[in-house]
Amino acid sequence: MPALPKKKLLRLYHDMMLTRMFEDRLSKLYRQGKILGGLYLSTGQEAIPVGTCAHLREDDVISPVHRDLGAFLIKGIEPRFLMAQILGKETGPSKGRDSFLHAGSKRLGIIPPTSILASTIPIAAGVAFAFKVRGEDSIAVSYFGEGGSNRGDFHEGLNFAGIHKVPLVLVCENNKYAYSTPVEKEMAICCVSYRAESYGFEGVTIDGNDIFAVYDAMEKAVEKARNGGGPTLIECMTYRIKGHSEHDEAKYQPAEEKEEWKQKDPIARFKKFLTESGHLGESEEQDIIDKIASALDEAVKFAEESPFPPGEDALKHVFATNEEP
Amino acid sequence: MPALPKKKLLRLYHDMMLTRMFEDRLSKLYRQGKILGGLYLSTGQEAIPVGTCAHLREDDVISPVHRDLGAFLIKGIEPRFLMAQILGKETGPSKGRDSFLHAGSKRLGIIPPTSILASTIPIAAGVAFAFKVRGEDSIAVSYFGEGGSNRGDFHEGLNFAGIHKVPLVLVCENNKYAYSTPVEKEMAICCVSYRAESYGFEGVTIDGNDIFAVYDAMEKAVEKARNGGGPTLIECMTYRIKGHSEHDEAKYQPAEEKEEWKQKDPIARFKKFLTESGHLGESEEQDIIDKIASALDEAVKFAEESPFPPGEDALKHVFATNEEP
Amino acid sequence: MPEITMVEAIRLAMKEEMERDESVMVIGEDVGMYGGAFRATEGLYQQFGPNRVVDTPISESAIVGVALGLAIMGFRPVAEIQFADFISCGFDQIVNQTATLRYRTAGDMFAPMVIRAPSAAGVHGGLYHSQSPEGWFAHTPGVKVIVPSSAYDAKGLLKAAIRDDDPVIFFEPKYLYRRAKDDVPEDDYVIPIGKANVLQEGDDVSLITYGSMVHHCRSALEKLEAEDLSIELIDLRSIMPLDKETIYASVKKTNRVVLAYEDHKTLGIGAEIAALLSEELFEYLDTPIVRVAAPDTPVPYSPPLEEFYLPKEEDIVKAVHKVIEY
Amino acid sequence: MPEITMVEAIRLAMKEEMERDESVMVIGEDVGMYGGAFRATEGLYQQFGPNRVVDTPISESAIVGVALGLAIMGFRPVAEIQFADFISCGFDQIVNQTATLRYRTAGDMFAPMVIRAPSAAGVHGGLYHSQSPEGWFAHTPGVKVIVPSSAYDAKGLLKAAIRDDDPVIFFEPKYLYRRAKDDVPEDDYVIPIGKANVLQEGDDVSLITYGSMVHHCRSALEKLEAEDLSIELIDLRSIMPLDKETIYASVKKTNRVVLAYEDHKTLGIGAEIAALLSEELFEYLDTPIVRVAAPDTPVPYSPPLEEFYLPKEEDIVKAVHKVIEY
Ligand SMILES: Cc1ncc(C[n+]2csc(CCOP(=O)(O)OP(=O)(O)O)c2C)c(N)n1
Ligand SMILES: Cc1ncc(C[n+]2csc(CCOP(=O)(O)OP(=O)(O)O)c2C)c(N)n1
Ligand SMILES: [Mg+2]
Ligand SMILES: [Mg+2]
Repeated sequence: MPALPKKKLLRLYHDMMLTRMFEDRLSKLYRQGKILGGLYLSTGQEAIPVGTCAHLREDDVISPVHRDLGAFLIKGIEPRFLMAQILGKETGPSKGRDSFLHAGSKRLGIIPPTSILASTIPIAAGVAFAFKVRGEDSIAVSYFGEGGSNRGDFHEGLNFAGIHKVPLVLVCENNKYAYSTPVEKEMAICCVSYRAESYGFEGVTIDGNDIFAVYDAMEKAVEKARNGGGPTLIECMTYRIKGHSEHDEAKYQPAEEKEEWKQKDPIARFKKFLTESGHLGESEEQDIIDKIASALDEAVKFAEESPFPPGEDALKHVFATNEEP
Repeated sequence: MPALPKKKLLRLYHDMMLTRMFEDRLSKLYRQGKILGGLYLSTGQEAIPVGTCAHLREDDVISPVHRDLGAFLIKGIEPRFLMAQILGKETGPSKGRDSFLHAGSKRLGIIPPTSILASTIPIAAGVAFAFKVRGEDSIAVSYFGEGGSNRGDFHEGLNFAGIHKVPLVLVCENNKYAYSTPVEKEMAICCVSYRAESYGFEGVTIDGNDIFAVYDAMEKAVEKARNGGGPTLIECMTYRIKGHSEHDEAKYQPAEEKEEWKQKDPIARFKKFLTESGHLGESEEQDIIDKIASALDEAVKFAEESPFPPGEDALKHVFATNEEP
Repeated sequence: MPEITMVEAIRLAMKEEMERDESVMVIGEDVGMYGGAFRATEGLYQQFGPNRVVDTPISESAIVGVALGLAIMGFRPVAEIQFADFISCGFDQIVNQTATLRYRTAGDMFAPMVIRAPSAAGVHGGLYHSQSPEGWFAHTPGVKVIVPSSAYDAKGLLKAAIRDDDPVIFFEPKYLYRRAKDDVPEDDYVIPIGKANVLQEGDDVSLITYGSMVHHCRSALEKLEAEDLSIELIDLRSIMPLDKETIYASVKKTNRVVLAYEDHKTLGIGAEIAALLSEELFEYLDTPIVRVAAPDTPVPYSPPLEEFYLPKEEDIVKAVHKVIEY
Repeated sequence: MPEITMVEAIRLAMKEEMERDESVMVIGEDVGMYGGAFRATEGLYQQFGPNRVVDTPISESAIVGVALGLAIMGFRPVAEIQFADFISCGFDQIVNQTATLRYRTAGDMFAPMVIRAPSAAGVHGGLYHSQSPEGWFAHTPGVKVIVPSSAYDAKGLLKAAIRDDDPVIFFEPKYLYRRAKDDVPEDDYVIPIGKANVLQEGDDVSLITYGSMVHHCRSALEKLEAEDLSIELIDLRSIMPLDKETIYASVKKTNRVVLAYEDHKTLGIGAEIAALLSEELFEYLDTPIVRVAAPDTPVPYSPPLEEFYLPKEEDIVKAVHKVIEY
């Protein structure tokens, strides 16, 4: 448990708050009609990207999905660039070419998500295999929801990873729903972690709303992966507090259930610990919030002032031969 | 164990011998150049289709694959029609339109295999779901190799079957190889049956060369499926005595390994039991063999004398609108 | 006759067919209680229950495969793929299992099923919520492919698809879901598969199109009205089978052809039509056949990019001028 | 210069590229110790070891996905799909992940990888060992598609594909694996992607083809020799990108076109070529463009059916007569 230095604790807290506050801004921008297409938020799930990415190095590679905004930030995309991405601007990593979090970075080690759920799992297995072939101790981390774990690519990707014992950590965000579909209709078992056994490696189920549980489980998995021990599946139990996307009222999520989980908010919970243990004073907290707020102000300003890409750029980057000169 | 009446025991023996002798004929026909394309034999694996299909009714539906010749026969395709199928003749179930065992029958409840391994698993799940929706007590049985179990369709099909508790029995023929690839390179676990747990139902691993073990396991699984208990995965451990196909010398299968498994031949083993227990006398056995031999003579004659389909039939049966009038 | 939207017409078609025929089922992600991502199946679960309206996990391959199993057993499943962009995940089940079943069993077994999927761009969906995959399937023997352009057609065509004894892929331009509105009869009518719709008769140019492009063609025609041109506007409705009869009759009359489609230009259905015409109606062609289509790139997200990407009214006007002035 | 078969040439290309460039890897089912179903990778495992020649389970989607991951990390994987007919199982990984990577990252990431697969019919393979899937991929922006017709070309084109910074799908007509034999240089040469090969110059008809049909076209030409016709025979080699320059130059000269391909007629690459010509070279066309292709049915197994199905020498002769006598 939390034998972590204060600095590290506050970094985790900062990253969770950054994620939450970033998404709150997005929610506002969405209501202002400035975000086109779907907006999928991770409210209540912030401990997962934050607690896992905390262990990664720049040379590690992640493949996040749609509810992993925090992972993009922690892995190094600056808030303003991510904001520009989400607003479809030229200054975002995809230069406005794809929507929302569909942003990658070769330098920062981020495989861009596509909408096709679970499809990045075999790709991440390939990345991890590359590290193994080269004898490097970098690792790959693949994120996915419990819903995505039902696609064939999950099976094929994990099977390959298990056979070759590649340095891959699989982070399942089990938030009880896939869009409107409750987990009982997605699978006949309680826990995605059971599935790891089919591939010859360990699966664990942890409390995904407990930053320490996430941090600790990831620490072990990363160490194992770096040392040739092969993959681990970490299933983080959590809950989707908001609807599937901002336009989804999610009436199918029972009010009591939602209420119950609001009580388990990972940020409030962590804050309570930090305050009670004397790691976080009121002014310190205000400081963190203020800094994030002004960073976000700047990010929104940057993104809003950034130009859209020129239309004719639509024809670029299909092949190397039509790259910019 | 074998509390089976003599008649039943001899029927099982007959069906195993029929499979073996049918395939031996095919092997000859292949060497005579009369079978075009690949020929995949089940030598040494005969107990699996025979012991499982023994429990099926006409209204049950099977989806066999390439090493399940016995299943086609037991489910009711007459030897001569199956022989005609394999020779590409007009009188085979596919009317020469597809190769080898790619033959189905709506009446007999046989989903035709395609080469795409594991693809028939979701289809069989759909068939079983149909029985459930209709409230019927028929069941579906899906066959596949341990190699095919690594495809995404296995995962998606079993997951659906588990959620809906459909009356489906999954029969995995684990013969240690997928073409040249040994099982250790196909998966990081010993047993495909472990995978059933990922879908919330039971998986068992049995000796697939022991007709009684197969018969018993299937009996339980069928009863469970018929009574609303949902799917079971039965993994039958066996060994591919011949090469992947008749043109494959299979040098990658170690000679000692092959020798060891030849000792475990399911037919010899069953015969020993039948003889020692006084169920099968020498003349009785000769009788069985003679009858099969003459049935096969007739089948080969029929198939060889059957015409090939006329070329222009290639254009038929794409849509209902170009069916025969 | 109430005016309803395309998505309502689609829902109505399913509802009526399910009432008419017990074997019709609906299967897909979130199609049950929730009523589907676009609400196309709203109310069906409540009316017909969980045995006929089936929620599935995220498993496009199983959705198609299970539907095929049901179809083999005599049901008429209508499978929904949440976005056409994800149909790639069920590709093998469609092309190798479903499309071939009748052929490889010499007619003994067949697959009376429909695969519905919201397709095409214009709603800022980016690469994965904007695709027009009809070209792949028009190239695949054994499946029929439909793209409606109006609420009225959507209802009649979907009913025809459900009653068809062969697999039909039914792409619904999501751009039109709520934009296309018609007076749609509440009673039963069917629009035959494989019949194009001549929306406007004319003598100078055959403008052949389908899906949301029908609407862009219509507004192009308005622009062209002042010019005293007589344009025949044809809505294909069925991409496969193509209504060669209607197309050929039109081209024999006009001798000039513009093909407008939102799919990629290369090997979109317009390529096949142009090839057919250049093979079978060569002597009737007075001018080059002009294609107005999307470029051979993925569908980009940002508004100026998507705008640039999509074939537009002005492109159609230009193409018409080109063949007229040739 | 030894005479070797196409499959040997393919093996040689991989071997040489693996020797030249450490980042080249081979991955697929049975490609290791066994050397591949058609022995195309024989000896590579022994020479380069398990880190560079990787056996996989039966998982076509993972084969492509893992290869893509490797490509992102700077490797140049050559993935083998055991038969082209199974490429449908990896379809999403190809069209939605691989083909789009460069586009959606605005060039930051890309996928220098090759997907090899034995394709096409003529060996009694039936529905699932005979397909020509190139049409689907030629319609998919972001992948290149190659089909060689000779051992010499196979080596040079595969080397070009391996060195290409974009994904290339390399279909190998298995009918030619051992039938096509050439004197193939043992040293390094590359045939550029996107360049067609004029196999015979001529003035009367442009006969445009690729893959095994090249051989049927050649024998048709022998039949036609007595008739004093001057036929230009073009082997496309690259289906995508198409060598418009060579095609157009030829058609401008001959003014008559026959397109021969083994893929289904509807929306096979011949459709695109016909459409391009009818759009861009209209005034040069003296006759209808005739397509000789496989019908829109699956590929049947039984010898008379497959024989009927496949486009043949005599069909080509007929088509040439048709345009000549028009
Ligand atoms: C292959 C595929 N099928 C369907 C969808 C549509 N879709 C987007 S998100 C989603 C639910 C995902 O559930 P889960 O994986 O549990 O992630 P969560 O949204 O709960 O975080 C669905 C069905 C998709 N994007 N990709
Ligand atoms: C999707 C797919 N990939 C590859 C193949 C080629 N292939 C045919 S049989 C076979 C091995 C199958 O192994 P397994 O499933 O264990 O069955 P077995 O042959 O051992 O009975 C392979 C790789 C195929 N038919 N389908
Ligand atoms: Mg979820
Ligand atoms: Mg096997």
